[in-house]
Amino acid sequence: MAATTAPPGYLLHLADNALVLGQRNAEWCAHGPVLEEDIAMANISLDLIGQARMLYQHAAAVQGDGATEDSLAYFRDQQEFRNFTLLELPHHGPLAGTAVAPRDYATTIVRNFLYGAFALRQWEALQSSRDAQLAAIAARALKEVKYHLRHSRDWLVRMGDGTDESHARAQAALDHLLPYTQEFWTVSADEAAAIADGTGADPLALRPAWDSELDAALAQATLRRPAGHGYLPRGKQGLHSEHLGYLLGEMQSLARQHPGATW
Amino acid sequence: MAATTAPPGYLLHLADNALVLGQRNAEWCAHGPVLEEDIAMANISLDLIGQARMLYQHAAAVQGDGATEDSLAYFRDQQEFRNFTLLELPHHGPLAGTAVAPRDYATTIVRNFLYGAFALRQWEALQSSRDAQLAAIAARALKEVKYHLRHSRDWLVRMGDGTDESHARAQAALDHLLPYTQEFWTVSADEAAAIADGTGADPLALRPAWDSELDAALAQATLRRPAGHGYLPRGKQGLHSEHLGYLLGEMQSLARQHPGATW
Amino acid sequence: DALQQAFDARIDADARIEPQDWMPEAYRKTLVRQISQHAHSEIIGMQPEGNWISRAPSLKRKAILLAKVQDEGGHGLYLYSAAETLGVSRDALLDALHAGKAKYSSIFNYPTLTWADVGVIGWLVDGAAIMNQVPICRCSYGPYARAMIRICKEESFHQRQGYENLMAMMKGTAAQRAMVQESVNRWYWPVLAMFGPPDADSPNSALGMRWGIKRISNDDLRQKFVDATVPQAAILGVTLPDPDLKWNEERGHHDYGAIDWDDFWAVVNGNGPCNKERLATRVQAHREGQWVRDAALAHARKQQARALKEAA
Amino acid sequence: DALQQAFDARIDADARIEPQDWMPEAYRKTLVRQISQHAHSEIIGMQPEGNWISRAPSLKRKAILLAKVQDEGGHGLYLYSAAETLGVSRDALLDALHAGKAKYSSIFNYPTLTWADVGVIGWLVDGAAIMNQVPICRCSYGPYARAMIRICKEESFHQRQGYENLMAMMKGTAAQRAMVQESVNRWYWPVLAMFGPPDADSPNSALGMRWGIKRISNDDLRQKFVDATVPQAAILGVTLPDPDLKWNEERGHHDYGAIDWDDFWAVVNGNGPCNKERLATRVQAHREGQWVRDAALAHARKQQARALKEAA
Repeated sequence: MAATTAPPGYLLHLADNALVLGQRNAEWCAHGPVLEEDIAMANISLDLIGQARMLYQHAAAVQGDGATEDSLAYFRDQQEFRNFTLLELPHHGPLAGTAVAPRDYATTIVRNFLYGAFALRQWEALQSSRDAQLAAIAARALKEVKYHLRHSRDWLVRMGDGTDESHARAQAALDHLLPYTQEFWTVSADEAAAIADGTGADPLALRPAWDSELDAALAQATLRRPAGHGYLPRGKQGLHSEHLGYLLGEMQSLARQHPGATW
Repeated sequence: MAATTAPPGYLLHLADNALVLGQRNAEWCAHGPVLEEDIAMANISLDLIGQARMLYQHAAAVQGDGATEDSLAYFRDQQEFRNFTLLELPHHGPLAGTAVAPRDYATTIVRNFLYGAFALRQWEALQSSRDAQLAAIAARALKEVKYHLRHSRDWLVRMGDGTDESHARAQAALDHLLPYTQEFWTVSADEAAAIADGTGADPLALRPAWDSELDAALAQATLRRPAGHGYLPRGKQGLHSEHLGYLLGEMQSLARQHPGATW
Repeated sequence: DALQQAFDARIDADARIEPQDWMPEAYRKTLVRQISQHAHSEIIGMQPEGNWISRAPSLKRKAILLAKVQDEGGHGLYLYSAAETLGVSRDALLDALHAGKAKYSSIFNYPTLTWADVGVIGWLVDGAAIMNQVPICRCSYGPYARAMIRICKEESFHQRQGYENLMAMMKGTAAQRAMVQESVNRWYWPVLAMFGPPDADSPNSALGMRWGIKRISNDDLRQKFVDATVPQAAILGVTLPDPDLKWNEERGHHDYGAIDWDDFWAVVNGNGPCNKERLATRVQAHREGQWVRDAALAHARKQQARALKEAA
Repeated sequence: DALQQAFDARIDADARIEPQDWMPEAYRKTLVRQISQHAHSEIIGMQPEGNWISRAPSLKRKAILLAKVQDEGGHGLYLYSAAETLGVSRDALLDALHAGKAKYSSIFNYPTLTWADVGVIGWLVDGAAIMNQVPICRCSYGPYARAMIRICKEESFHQRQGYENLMAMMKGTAAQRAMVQESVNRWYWPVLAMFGPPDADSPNSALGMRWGIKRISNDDLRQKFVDATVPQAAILGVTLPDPDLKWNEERGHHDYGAIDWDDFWAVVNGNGPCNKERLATRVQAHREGQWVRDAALAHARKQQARALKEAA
C-alpha cells in the first residue's frame, strides 16, 4: 500500500525553483531600497527556503538512498538542478557570468511577478495532486505565494506608473525577462510523467490565467508587453545559464568544505 | 647537508600574495577599458600565477607531507592564507562583502602600484636570500614586477594628471587603499623567523625607498598623499577581510567539488 | 516650574513619560540619541550577519539566519517609530547616520570571517545586548520601554539559537570545533567592551540614571555578563581567551583581565576593520534605492490626484 | 579599366594585394567585413573562456587558460590593425559591434557551463576555426594573410592544449569523464554549424573564391573537420553525438547526420542563449572604460602641450 508520490525529478524541479529564487532574493538583505523592503524580501526568501525544505524532504523520502534535504541542496552539481533559468539570473540586465553590475530592484520585482503569477496557479493546481504530501505542501505554499505576488504586483504598478526612471527600468527588466518565461510553457519529461500519473500540474492549462494577470498588471502599470520571443531556456532540463554555477559555488562552498559535517 | 630553506609560512605569505593578486587582476579579462589593458592585466596576472606556482612548489617541497602547489592553493581555508589584506580587496571602494559595485580601474591601478613598489624592493632583497631556491625565484620575479610597476605607475600618472574624473577616482582609490599598506611595515612571526635565518627580507629596510617612489609618483600624478593611518590589517597573520572568503570560495569551488581529481 | 516639577515627580514615582507629556529638552535629546543609535545598530547589524546567508551550511541554518536578520530589520522599524514619537523623522535620523554624524554599536565594525561568527554573535553579542537592554524595558519613556520589551523577547530567542548553533558545531568535527574556538577568541574582548568604558570614565551615565533611562552601570553590567558567560562557555566546551579569568570567592564574582581600551576607542573613532565598509554600504543602498522610493511617492501622488479628480 | 585589370591580373597570378595597391571597393568592403568580424570574434570569444579563469581547477590550467585568453586579445589587436590598413579605424569597427551592426562568430553565443567546455572549445571550436583559417593564410590581401599565419600557429597550440586538457580529464575520475562527454554533446553540433550554411545556400561564397579571399567551400571544410575529428574522439574515448556518423568507404569520407539549421539561424539572428549577454558585456566594458581612455588622452595632450612650451 505504497502512497502515490510524484516523480522525484518533478519534486526537485519544484524545490530547486524555490531554493534558487530564495537565494537570489536574500541577496537584498542589508541592501534594499528602504527598510520595509529589506524585511519584505527576507520574508519572501524565508518562505521560499521553507518551501524548498519541505519539497526536498519529500523528494529525499521518495528517493531513499540516504538523501536528505541538505544533500539535495548542497551536493548536487549545476546540471542536476532543475529550476527555471529565469530564477537564477542576477538582479540586473543581460551580462556574462563574469560581469559585475549593481543590483536593480526592477529586475527583482519583475521576476518575482512573472514567476509569482505562475507559481500561484501551479500551487493552486497542485492542491489536488494525487501525491497527498505534495498537495499539503501546495496548500501551504499557496498562502505564501499570494503575498509574494501581491507584493511584486504592487511594486510593478508603482514602478510602471511612478517616475520616468522607474518606468524605464521596469520596462527594461520586462523586456529582458519575459522571454525566459517561455520555459514555463514547455513540458519537460519530468512534468509529463507527473501530469500522466496525476501528481503534477499541466503548465499549459495555467497559461490563459497567467496571460490575463500579466496583461492586467501591465495595463495598470502602463507598461508595454514585449513580444517575449527568443531563446527558449531549458533550465528545468538541467541546461542553465552561466549564472547558476556562481550562485551554487557560493551557496555550497561552506557545506562542501566540510563534507559529512552536521550543522 | 640539507640546503637552507625559508620557513614554510614565509614562503606561503609570498605565494599567497602572488596568487590572490593574480586572481583579482584576472577579473578584468574581457572587461578592461581598452583591449591593450585586457591583455596587460592578463599578462600581469599570468606572471603572478607563475610566481605563486614556483613559490608553492618550493613551499610544498619544504613542507613535505605530500603537499603540492594545488593542495596549498585549493585546499587551505581562508584563515590559513597569509596574503596582505590589500591584495584581496575587490576593485572598488570600501563596501561589505555582500555588496556589489562596478569594477573601478583606478582601484586596480593604485593597488598594483602600491604593492608593485613594495614587491620590487622585496624581490630585490630576496635575490640574496640564503634560501637559494627562493633567491632564484626572486631574480625571475624581479624582472616581471619591474614591468608591473611601470605599467601601474604610468597609469597612475595618466589618471592623476588626466581628467577631473580620473584625478578624483585615483585620489579616492589612494585614500581607500593607502591605510592597508601599513601592513607592509609590521613584521609577522614568519617574517621575523625568515629575517633571523637570513632567508627573508626585512620590510622595514625597504620602507624609505618605497616612500620616495610613492612621493615621486604622486607628485608627477598631481595627487595628494593621504595620512594613511587607521585600521592596521593583519591578513598576513591570517586575519582577513570579508572579501577573501568569497574570492577563495569561487576560486576553490571546482577543485573542491572533485577532491582527489587530477587536471 | 510646574511642568518640570510634574516631570520630576513622575520620574521619582517610576511612572512612564508618554509622547504627549511635557519633557525637558535634554531628556528628549538624550532619548533621541540613544534610541536612534540603537535603531542604527539594528540595521547596520544586518550586514555582518547577512554576510553568511548565502553560504549558510544547511537549509535549516539558512532559514534561522534569514529570520533573525529579518527580525533585526523589524527592531529597526520599531525603534525608528519610537524615536519618531519624540518629533524627529526616520529620514532625518538616517541622514545623520549616512553623514557619519550618528553612531551605532561599534561591535558591527568587526567582520564576520567564518560561519561560527554567526553563532558567536548570537551567543555573545546578542547576550551582551540583552544585558544592556533588559534594564531599558523599565525605562521612563513609554514607547521606548515597550519597544524594548518586544525586542528583548526576540533577542533572547536569537541568543538561544546562536548558542544552539555553536553547540551543534561543538558536537561535530574537529574542524567545526576549532572554528568555534577561533571565533570566540576573536569576539570575546570586543564584546566585553560593548558595555562601554569603565564607570570612572563614563560621565554621561549619572544623568541617564537620574532620568530612569540608564539603570545599571557599565561595570556592573559587564560583571554580570562575565559571570553569566563563564558557565555557558564551560558547557559549550570552549575556552574564553582571558588568562586572568577566575572565580573570586570573596567578591562572589569572576575576576577578569584588563580590556584594551585603545582598541575600543580606535574602533569607536572610525578605525575598526569595517567602519568604512559598513557606512559606505548603507549609503550605497540608500542612494541606489532613491529611484525606488521616488517611484513609490510619485505613484502615490498620481493615485491621490486621480481619486480627487473622481471625487470632484 | 587599367587599375581593375592590374588587380585582376594579380589575383589570377595568386600574388598579394597590399594596402597601397588599388583595389575594387567591393573587395575592400568584403575584406573589412570579414577581418573585423574575425577581430570581434576574438574579443567576444574572451568572454566564454574568461568565465572559467577564476575557477580553473589547478594553477597550471589557470595559467594555460589565462595565456590563451590573452592570446585571443592579441589576435584581436593584429586583426584590427589589419583592418586599419584598409582605411577604417578600430573605434569605428568597435562602434559597429557595440551598435549590433557587426557580426561575430555565433559559437560564442553559447554559454560555458562546465570546466570541460574550456577543453572542448580548444579542441573543437579552435579546431574548426583553424580549418576555416588555414586557407586564409593564402588570402590575396597581404596584411590579412600575414596576420592569419601568426594566428593559426597560436591557434594550433591552443587546440593541442585543449585536447590535452580533455585527455587528462578522460584519464581521471568517472565524474571528470562524464563532464567531458556532456560538454562534447553540447558543443558538437554548434561547431559543425560554424562552417556556415551548405554550399547550395551560400551565395556569397563565389565572389570570395574569385577574389582569393575564400578558398574552400563550407561543405568541404565541414567534411574535412568531421574526418579529422572522428579519430581524435576515438583516442579521447568520447562519443560524438551523431547516430548517423559512419565511414563511407565509397566516398572515402565520413557520412554525418543533418544539421539543425533552424537552431543555427536562430542564434545568428540574435536568439542564442547568450547573444544579449555577450554584446551587453562588451558595451558595458567599453562604456565603463570611457573615463580611463579619456584620462590617457587628456594626459597625452597635457604632456604634448608641456613639451611644446618647453621647446618654445
